[in-house]
Amino acid sequence: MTNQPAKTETPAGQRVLSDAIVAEIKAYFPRYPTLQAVTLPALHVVNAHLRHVPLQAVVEIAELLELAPAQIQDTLSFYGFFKQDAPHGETRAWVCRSVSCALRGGEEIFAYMCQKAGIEPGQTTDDGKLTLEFGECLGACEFAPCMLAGDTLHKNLTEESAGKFLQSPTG
Amino acid sequence: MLEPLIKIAVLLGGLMTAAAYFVLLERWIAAWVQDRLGPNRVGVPLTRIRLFGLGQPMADGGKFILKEEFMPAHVDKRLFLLAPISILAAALAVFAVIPFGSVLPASVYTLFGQDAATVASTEGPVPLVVAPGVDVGLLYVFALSSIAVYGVIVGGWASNNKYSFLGGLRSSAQLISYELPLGLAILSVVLASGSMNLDEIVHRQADSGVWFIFTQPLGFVVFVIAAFAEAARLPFDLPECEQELIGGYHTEYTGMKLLLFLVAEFLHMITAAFLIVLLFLGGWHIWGLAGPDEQVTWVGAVGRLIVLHLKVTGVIVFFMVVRWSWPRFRFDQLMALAWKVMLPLGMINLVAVAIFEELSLALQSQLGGWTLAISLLGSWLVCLGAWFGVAYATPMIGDNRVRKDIHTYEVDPQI
Amino acid sequence: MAIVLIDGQEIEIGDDERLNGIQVAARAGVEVPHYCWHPGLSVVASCRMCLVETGKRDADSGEISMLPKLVPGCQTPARDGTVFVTDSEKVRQARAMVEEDLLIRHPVDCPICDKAGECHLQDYHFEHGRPERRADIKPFHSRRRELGETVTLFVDRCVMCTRCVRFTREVSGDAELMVVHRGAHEEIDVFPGFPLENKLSGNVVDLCPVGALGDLDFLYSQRVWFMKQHASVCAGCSTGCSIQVEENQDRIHRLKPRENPHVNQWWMCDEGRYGWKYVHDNARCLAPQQKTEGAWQPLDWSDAPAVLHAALSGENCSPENSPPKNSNPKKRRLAAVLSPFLTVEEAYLLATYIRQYDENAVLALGRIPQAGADESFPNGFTIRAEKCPNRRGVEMLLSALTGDVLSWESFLEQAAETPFDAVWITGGYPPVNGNDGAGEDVASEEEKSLATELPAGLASSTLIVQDLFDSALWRQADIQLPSAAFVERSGSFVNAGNRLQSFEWAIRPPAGVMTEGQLYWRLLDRDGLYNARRVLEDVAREHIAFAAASGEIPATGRDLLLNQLV
Amino acid sequence: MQATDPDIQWVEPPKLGLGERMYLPLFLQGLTTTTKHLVSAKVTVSYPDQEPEIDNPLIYRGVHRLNRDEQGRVKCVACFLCATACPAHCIDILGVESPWEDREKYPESFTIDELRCIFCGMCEQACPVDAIELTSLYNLTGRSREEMIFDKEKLLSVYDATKDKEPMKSAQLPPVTTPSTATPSTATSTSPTEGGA
Repeated sequence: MTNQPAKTETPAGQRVLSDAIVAEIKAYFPRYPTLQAVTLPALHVVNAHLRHVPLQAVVEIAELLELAPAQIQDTLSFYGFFKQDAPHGETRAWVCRSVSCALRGGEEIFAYMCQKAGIEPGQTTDDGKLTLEFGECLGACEFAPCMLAGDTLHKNLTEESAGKFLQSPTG
Repeated sequence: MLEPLIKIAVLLGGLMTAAAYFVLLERWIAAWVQDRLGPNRVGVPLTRIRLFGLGQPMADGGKFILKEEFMPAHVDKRLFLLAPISILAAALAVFAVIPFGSVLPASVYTLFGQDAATVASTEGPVPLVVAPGVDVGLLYVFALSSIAVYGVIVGGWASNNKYSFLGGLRSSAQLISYELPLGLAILSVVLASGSMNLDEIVHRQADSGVWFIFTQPLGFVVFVIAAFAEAARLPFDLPECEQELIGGYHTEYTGMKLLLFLVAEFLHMITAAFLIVLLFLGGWHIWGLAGPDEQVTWVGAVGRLIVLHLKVTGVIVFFMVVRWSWPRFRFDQLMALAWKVMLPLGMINLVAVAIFEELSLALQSQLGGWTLAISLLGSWLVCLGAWFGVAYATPMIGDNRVRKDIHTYEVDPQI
Repeated sequence: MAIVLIDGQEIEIGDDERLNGIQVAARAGVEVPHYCWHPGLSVVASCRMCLVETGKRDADSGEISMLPKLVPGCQTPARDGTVFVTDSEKVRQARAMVEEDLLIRHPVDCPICDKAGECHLQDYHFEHGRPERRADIKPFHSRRRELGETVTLFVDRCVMCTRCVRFTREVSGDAELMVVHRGAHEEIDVFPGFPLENKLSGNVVDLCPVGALGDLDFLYSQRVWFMKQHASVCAGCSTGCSIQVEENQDRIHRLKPRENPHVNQWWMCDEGRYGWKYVHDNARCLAPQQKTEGAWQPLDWSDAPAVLHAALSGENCSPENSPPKNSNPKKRRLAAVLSPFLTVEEAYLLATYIRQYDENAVLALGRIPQAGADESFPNGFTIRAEKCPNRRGVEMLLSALTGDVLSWESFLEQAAETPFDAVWITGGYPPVNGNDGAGEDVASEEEKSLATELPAGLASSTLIVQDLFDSALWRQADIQLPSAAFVERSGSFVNAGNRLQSFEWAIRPPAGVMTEGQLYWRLLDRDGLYNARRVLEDVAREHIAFAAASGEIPATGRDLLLNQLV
Repeated sequence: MQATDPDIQWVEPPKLGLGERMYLPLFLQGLTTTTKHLVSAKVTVSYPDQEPEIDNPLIYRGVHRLNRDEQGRVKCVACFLCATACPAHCIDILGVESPWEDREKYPESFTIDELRCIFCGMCEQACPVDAIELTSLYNLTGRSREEMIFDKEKLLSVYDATKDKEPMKSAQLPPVTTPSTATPSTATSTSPTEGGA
């Protein structure tokens, strides 16, 4: 019924943010009026490097930004983009399920891809190459059904093109 | 010498037993009126015989005797003891002049008729009254029943308790007020019968065969109501009224002393019932049982005894039923009734009786048998007329708010 | 003067006042319901309960133009000519809709909710909600998780007003609380490994308008409607927070802060909030005792005046004869130690009593318990290191009576030089090993040593000790008098900011204990029962330092330096 | 209080008609009523000889019982509403956190002073989970005051003794749901008045 949180000291050896990441975050400091404003860029930096933002990373970002971890987590948890439990695959693909894509078989394509990759929606393949997720409107309704993989937009998906993508998933 | 002692013993024993059983009767009637069964479980002690609860008075008496004789610390001890004694003594002493039967034949042989020996003997029949031949019997009754109020006032005073004292004060005011209509009603009976001897009064009714209730209906009504008030029975039980005064003057009493008060109250009721029967309901008389005392047979004497006591019991039952029929008066209503209704009615009755007595003497020779009929008719007309008139004319003020137009003294709001 | 119209009623506000719609409406006697707005926190306008119609009255033409949409009253500043309408059909509908929306996801487990009876959701629903229910809601049990040592969260009862989150960020400054998964699934939570444990954490429970946050100390111990509220002053430190003691049948159940803009605003610290437990400690001294020939004899309170008279004057008098006043033929040297836990009134009465016997009696200030350093929070709330409520009051009284303040240490030195014949030592200190609610031992080294050994210099005197708990002093005393805790007394404390606050007793002392005020009152043969108000009037009349304390003391206290050149 | 106090509401006394002033009609009316009852059938039940008949045990207000839920635990959730409603202040509850998963609070002790109780049944009406009920047991006796203070075990045993004869008055109470199933059901199937418990 109750889960009493225990205050844990962060062991210095288990820090997850490398000096490079920290430096990259610090590079944003001059660009914003307050440190708090760096929250989102920092999260993006961490996510880009670690492919997720673990709780420990949140604590460390908070230290950097002179905030409480809860304040970072507050912002972070609003965005479904940031995963916290495990890193997403090398390629992260969002299949659109909004109206246009859904009407043109987006959900069927997505189901097909999941079945083909052998994962559930939202999961990562065993080899860590690909994460498949639902996405809301990608703003490319004229190419429905479409999918965003990394920064690449895959248009007019068919089972065939999807299968091709699954063989070499790249962003 | 022996005769009065025997009579006193019989009277005392009978009265005490009667009071005890009237308590049972009262409880029964109270229960029945409320659709309950009433006391029905106490019978023969240590057995399962219940006898409809006839053992209840014994149990009640035992309880009263065994109760702690508690005397509160704040009472005036001598007066506190004196009050119940005086009230019971006064209540019992009244019965010295009240005939509790007619007479008993002088000889044990006069079972069905006279025999020569009895007629010849000098001893007359035995009158069933402790003090026979008291010519001021009614006056005596009056005097002693007035003493009863001392018991109440002294009891209330000695209790040193505001409720008790209020009860005592109410009692004195009430008894004094209602003695006036009571006296007026009795006066008219005395006027009609020409005697204050209770035995004479009964004889007067028995001889003529016309009870005073028929010739003086207004007097009867006034007397009965005043008698209720004098006996402090509901709806006139303001000296006690449990709901307001928690028992009034006997609030502080327990055990035997309380018992004395309660017995005295029942004796008052019995006295009142006797007076009603003797003065207005013909006493022992019922048609067929009349005749001079000297000619009374044993059958006649016992019959008269039974008739008298049936009448008395009937009146007492009436007393008890009335208790549940009417709510208690408010004190101002009680006083209004005494002074504004009862007193005028009593006066009208007295005057009317005097006129009828005078007229019937005067007209007896001319009208003969019609005199009685005219007298009866007239008295009933007077009764109804007076009643209507007084009811119509009496100012009834139910509004007791402070009247602005009358100067009132400033009252401390803290009180 | 700016004039604001509330439901057609004209309200004047000062030119430099910054008030919002809710505050202005409150001045007009109109209550605008609200969840998320709190005068001590920033405005977020998220609950939408305070929606009102607003508009502007043209200064010249007097024409009123209204905004078409409803606006949150908490976020709308009142300026000259601003018009608020809080009782229109539109506003009522909006409130009913908000209430309905909140209740759709509410567990409605009021029977087991500690907030029931003081819950805004209940009150507002009763007042502004729909009379009938349109959704098919069945009561369910709220999920629950602990946020820290002191506070638990009933997740589903929350209405997401975020008052608690803002409190930890703006007032206590530790920002432990957050809203996770903002949006349809938002919840209050702490970051894993960073529980809510600041020294003001209990305040979030008071802030919570519904039953979402529960005080673990108070949880399920009493239903709120059984408790009686008494205004009082916290004795935990020299800040002297205005508090409200909630008790039922002489048993305290919780303390809550009372709004006082001059002292504690709306808050109080956990140390004070949970620091009342010693009041109901079984180890409290409960019976007066007297040492005769080395053995303790129980002392009856009715004999106390005679016994104390004998102890102070050195001459015996039978208890039947009332002790003659001002009789001290042997010219004994007396001293009284006035504890900083005494109220001003009690200290004054005791000083007066001692000086009846020896007009030169030495008056000293009792030991000042210290713990750590003053601790300030971002909004100015301070927890003081001085763990006593009335040091300033006793000091001011002492300097008024004797010209200077003799500290406990100096007093002990003086006693060591020339021992006193009789010393009256008052205490009232919480137990030495008491904790501040967070489990930390706050007893200083000096306190610990006092608990075990008697200071030199006092051993040869007749000792009259009045205290709450057993100590070395208490054990060495010749006369032991039990003392009353702060919630059992009436009187006034002067806090570190020279603000005098008066309070009345909240609970009765345990059987056998007579409060200080009552005892001194009786010793001085005053008529009737102890009346702190009358004593304070005397003090204010006699001593210029307390002049400001005459008359009625407002609930928020009175600044004693008011109108004084310092 | 003075007669001029504005808080006094003066009531006009009823105007008495001639009949009322004459006393006689009303006197006869009262006498008729009493006489009628004097002879009418009696309602007394001679208790030890004769057992009273309880028409409807469901509305009879006798000894209390504490109901058990399906798992045999006390049904009470220690909400104190019965104690709040009780005009005689005879219910004393000590509520603590429950040891069970599906329940937040339960009574550690629950005592009713049956001597103080006036058997008004308000506790039964106040109870939100129908845990406290009044049974049709009328012959409540004891030899000491202590014996008449019923604790939780005794109240539960009253339930055990009476549950067969008197089923729980709300056996159809919907089971308490957990948050996962507590989302409003799709249809507004129940009317607003019977929604919830």
